[in-house]
Amino acid sequence: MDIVSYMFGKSIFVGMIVGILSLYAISRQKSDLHTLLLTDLVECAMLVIIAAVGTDLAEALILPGLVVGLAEVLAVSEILIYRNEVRKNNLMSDNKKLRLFEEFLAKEEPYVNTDVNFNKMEVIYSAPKFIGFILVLYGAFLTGFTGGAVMASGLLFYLLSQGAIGNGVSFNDIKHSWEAISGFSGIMWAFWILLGFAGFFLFPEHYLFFLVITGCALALKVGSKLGLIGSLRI
Amino acid sequence: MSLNIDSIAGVFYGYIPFGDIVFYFTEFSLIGFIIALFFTLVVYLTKPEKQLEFQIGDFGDKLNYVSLEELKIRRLMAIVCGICTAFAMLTGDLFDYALFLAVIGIANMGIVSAVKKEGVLSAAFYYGIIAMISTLPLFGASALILAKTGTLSILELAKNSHDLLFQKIIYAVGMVGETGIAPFYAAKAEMFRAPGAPYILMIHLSSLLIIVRTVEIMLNVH
Amino acid sequence: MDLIILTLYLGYFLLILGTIGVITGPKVNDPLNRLLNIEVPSLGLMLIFLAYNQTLALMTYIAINSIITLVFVRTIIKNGELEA
Amino acid sequence: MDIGKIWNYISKPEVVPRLFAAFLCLILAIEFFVPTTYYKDQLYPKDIPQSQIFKSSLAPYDRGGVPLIKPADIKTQYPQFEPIRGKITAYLTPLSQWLSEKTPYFGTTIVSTPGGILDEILYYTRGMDTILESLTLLISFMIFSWIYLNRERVE
Amino acid sequence: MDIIILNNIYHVIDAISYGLYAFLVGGLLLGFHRKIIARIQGRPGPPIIQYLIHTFKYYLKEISIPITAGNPLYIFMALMGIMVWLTALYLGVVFKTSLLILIGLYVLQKIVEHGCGLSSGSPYGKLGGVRSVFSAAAEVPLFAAVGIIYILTQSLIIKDIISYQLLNGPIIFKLPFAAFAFFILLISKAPNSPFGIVKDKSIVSGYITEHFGILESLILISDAIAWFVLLWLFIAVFIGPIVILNPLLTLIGMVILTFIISIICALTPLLTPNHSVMLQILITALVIIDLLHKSATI
Repeated sequence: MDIVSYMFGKSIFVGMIVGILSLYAISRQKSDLHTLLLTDLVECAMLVIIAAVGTDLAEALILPGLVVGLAEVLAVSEILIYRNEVRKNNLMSDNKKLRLFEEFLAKEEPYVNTDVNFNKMEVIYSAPKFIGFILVLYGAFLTGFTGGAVMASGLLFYLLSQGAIGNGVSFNDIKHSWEAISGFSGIMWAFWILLGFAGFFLFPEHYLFFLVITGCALALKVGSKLGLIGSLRI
Repeated sequence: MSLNIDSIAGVFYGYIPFGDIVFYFTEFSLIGFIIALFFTLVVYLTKPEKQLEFQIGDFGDKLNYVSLEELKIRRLMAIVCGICTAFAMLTGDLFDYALFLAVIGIANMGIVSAVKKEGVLSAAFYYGIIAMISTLPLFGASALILAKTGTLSILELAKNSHDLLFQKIIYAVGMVGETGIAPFYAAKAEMFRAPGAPYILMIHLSSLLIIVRTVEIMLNVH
Repeated sequence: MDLIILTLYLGYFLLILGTIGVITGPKVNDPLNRLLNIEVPSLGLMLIFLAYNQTLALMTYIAINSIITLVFVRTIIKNGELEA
Repeated sequence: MDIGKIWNYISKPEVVPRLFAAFLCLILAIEFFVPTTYYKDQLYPKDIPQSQIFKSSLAPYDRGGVPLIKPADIKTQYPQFEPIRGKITAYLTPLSQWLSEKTPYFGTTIVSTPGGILDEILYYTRGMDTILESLTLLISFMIFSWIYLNRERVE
Repeated sequence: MDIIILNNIYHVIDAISYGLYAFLVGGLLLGFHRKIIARIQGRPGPPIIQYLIHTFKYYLKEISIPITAGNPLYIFMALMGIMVWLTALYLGVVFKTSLLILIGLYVLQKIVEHGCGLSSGSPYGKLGGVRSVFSAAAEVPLFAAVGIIYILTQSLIIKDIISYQLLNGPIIFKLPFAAFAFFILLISKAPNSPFGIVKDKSIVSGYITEHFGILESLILISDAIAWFVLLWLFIAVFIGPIVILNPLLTLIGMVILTFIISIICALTPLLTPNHSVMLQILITALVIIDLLHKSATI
């Protein structure tokens, strides 16, 4: 018997169980942050159900599913942070009205461990360049969305470790480079649609040309965009 | 191609093939397409209104307005949302339609996320959570339909009967979450309190058109 | 054939156990612990991808998972700062 | 039990995700008992898992065909709309061709440089999906970066 | 050549006169509605032609645009109301196309309400607009009803539904739940109805607070046409060819329906927004259960 159809029922079964459990957990969860974390599990359930189909088409459907999950996490988490900041500011401004002499009240400073000495971690100086370089190169070789994601993780790793040892980019510098790079990413997106996707249908005889453009543009687009996350100040 | 579609969405006019994904035109989808595009144009041309707001526990009204930076990103999101809604009317593929819904969901979030108000941001966050949850039923149901019938194309699925009632229910639940219809309307309705009418209007238009279109798909696929 | 089925079952096992762990594991009230627990079901998911021979999806998932984890860590830290 | 109170309760935004999750949970729990069947004649079929290992250097993505000469035979939904069907699947870049002659271990890498079955599906036969997929990422990134860069903005 | 042009002119005249007819009938029915409510509440009430007089008066009044309004959306919305309902009149009543298109157009009415309310920048208009978003729940039973009708008749084209009823008798006896859901929709569209949270008097005039002069007149015209189209649709889909093929009988049917709706409107209180939505959701649940039952038995 064919293994995919043999295991299909069981995979769907597992996907449903994971979905039901995680959804139940969400329905019992009151903290916003925990809800956000649990939705990651829901994505897992979705991916299992798609993977259970087991054809090449299923694999081609997994990739959009993955990306949609990533994209939504990216946007929603940032909205959550922003919301909490606005809420805190509102509370503070309200407090100023209510509490007189607030500035004279003793306040406990949150304890921050400043003794960590990054200088001792040799690996953070030598490894990131190499690993980042390898990952970016490998991503460029892979092309397409997979390549972009690999490239991005290389860039991310490099930029994060640079930030950790104090060579990171300052916020003012980020603002300009950020806009430049995200603009580049958007241009690459347009490139892949206009020169890649449309080209396949308009000029089928030159398909190789469009294929290479599509793969490279998509990899550059995803890689540059997600790699930027590494330059964030946490 | 199929006669079944004729009796649901009106006269079948033709199709544009993009490989396996076929965009088809019927009376219904053409009207939806034109309305969505026309609205996008109106939204692009309209200046946001200046909104007067009641103050609780205080006298006088507060004037809300949309600053230029905010206007730019929100207008962009509204236009993306409108164009995606227009093409979602035409697409003839279940998975493609689910992806369109995902894009519309994120664009809806984007339209309000630039507003610096706690209530609106909160509603956007909860709507985002619902949108993330509803990727499970949407994509999951289309995968189940693919496994059961071996195709994702609506035109193929409309040709003969497949007994897809339960898969269709899951798909419809995904649409319910993504468009925020009642009884799950609260998060989305709170987003409408943000200033900037033309952009907010786009959220509403897209979700209403999507609901009608989903009904059409659910009737076609059987 | 046996190896594939074994891999699949291991994937199922990790996925379900990991899910239960994320939901009701020890000390999951700390978001960071919960985030670390999520790695277990995602490992199960990777094994399932491997068993179905969907290696490209597997590779993409690994790369994306690292990015998602980073985004989550950032969110958790930022939230912790704001609540402190 | 006051039904009006319940109605008021479920119209709070913070309750809605939980309510929706519970609802979906219920639907899935019903669905759990519905038998699902697997249609054998799928589109884009795949070989039996692990069957190509060490038989082809493109494993597990060897779908036949000779680069630039003979297109691979893949089963698509609408072959009549796809004039170059199978050509992308069969294509290998010179670099990956060289790599495929050297080693049997890099099948995935070789296939995912432009060409291969997934690139054919993602770029050509179902290209619209990829447009939307990358659009989703683009939009969410725009939201993210706008909020990040304009955080200190005062009204 | 001349004959074609002449024919075209005749067609245009036909179309315009039919639109005018729909407006007059709808306006008179709405006036009748108001009169009955007044009589039940023990007031003499305005004359039946009051609605038409109102429309005419506003048509001649001066227009001014609030400084807070977002143009051109503010003006466009009033035109859109007329556009939507004239389209519905011609596509539905004259050409008898798909029911789904008509429902799509009905859904656009929500956009008009919402757009009018929000584009003016007035707090009252905004409240009306937001409430209109809430009450989008009223459409949900409609979709379930459409599903049930499709399962019964295997077609959504109004022409086919009418010919189905010619053979098998009125649908209202076969699908009481669907008819009930549609009837609730009619009630929620009527002025002073229990579901009329959009035009609640506590928020002045709801979404049309800031639209006056010719803009309000346009909205009133579109409301009158809407009333005509909705009543016609209910009669055509559920009661069938016996009434719909004779214009006089159609008119009588519309008067009777308006009478029933007015009595319901006069005797019921206005619900709060949440409760109105949830009541409609309960009705939806009823209709959806009916739909599932019907589709499972087929």
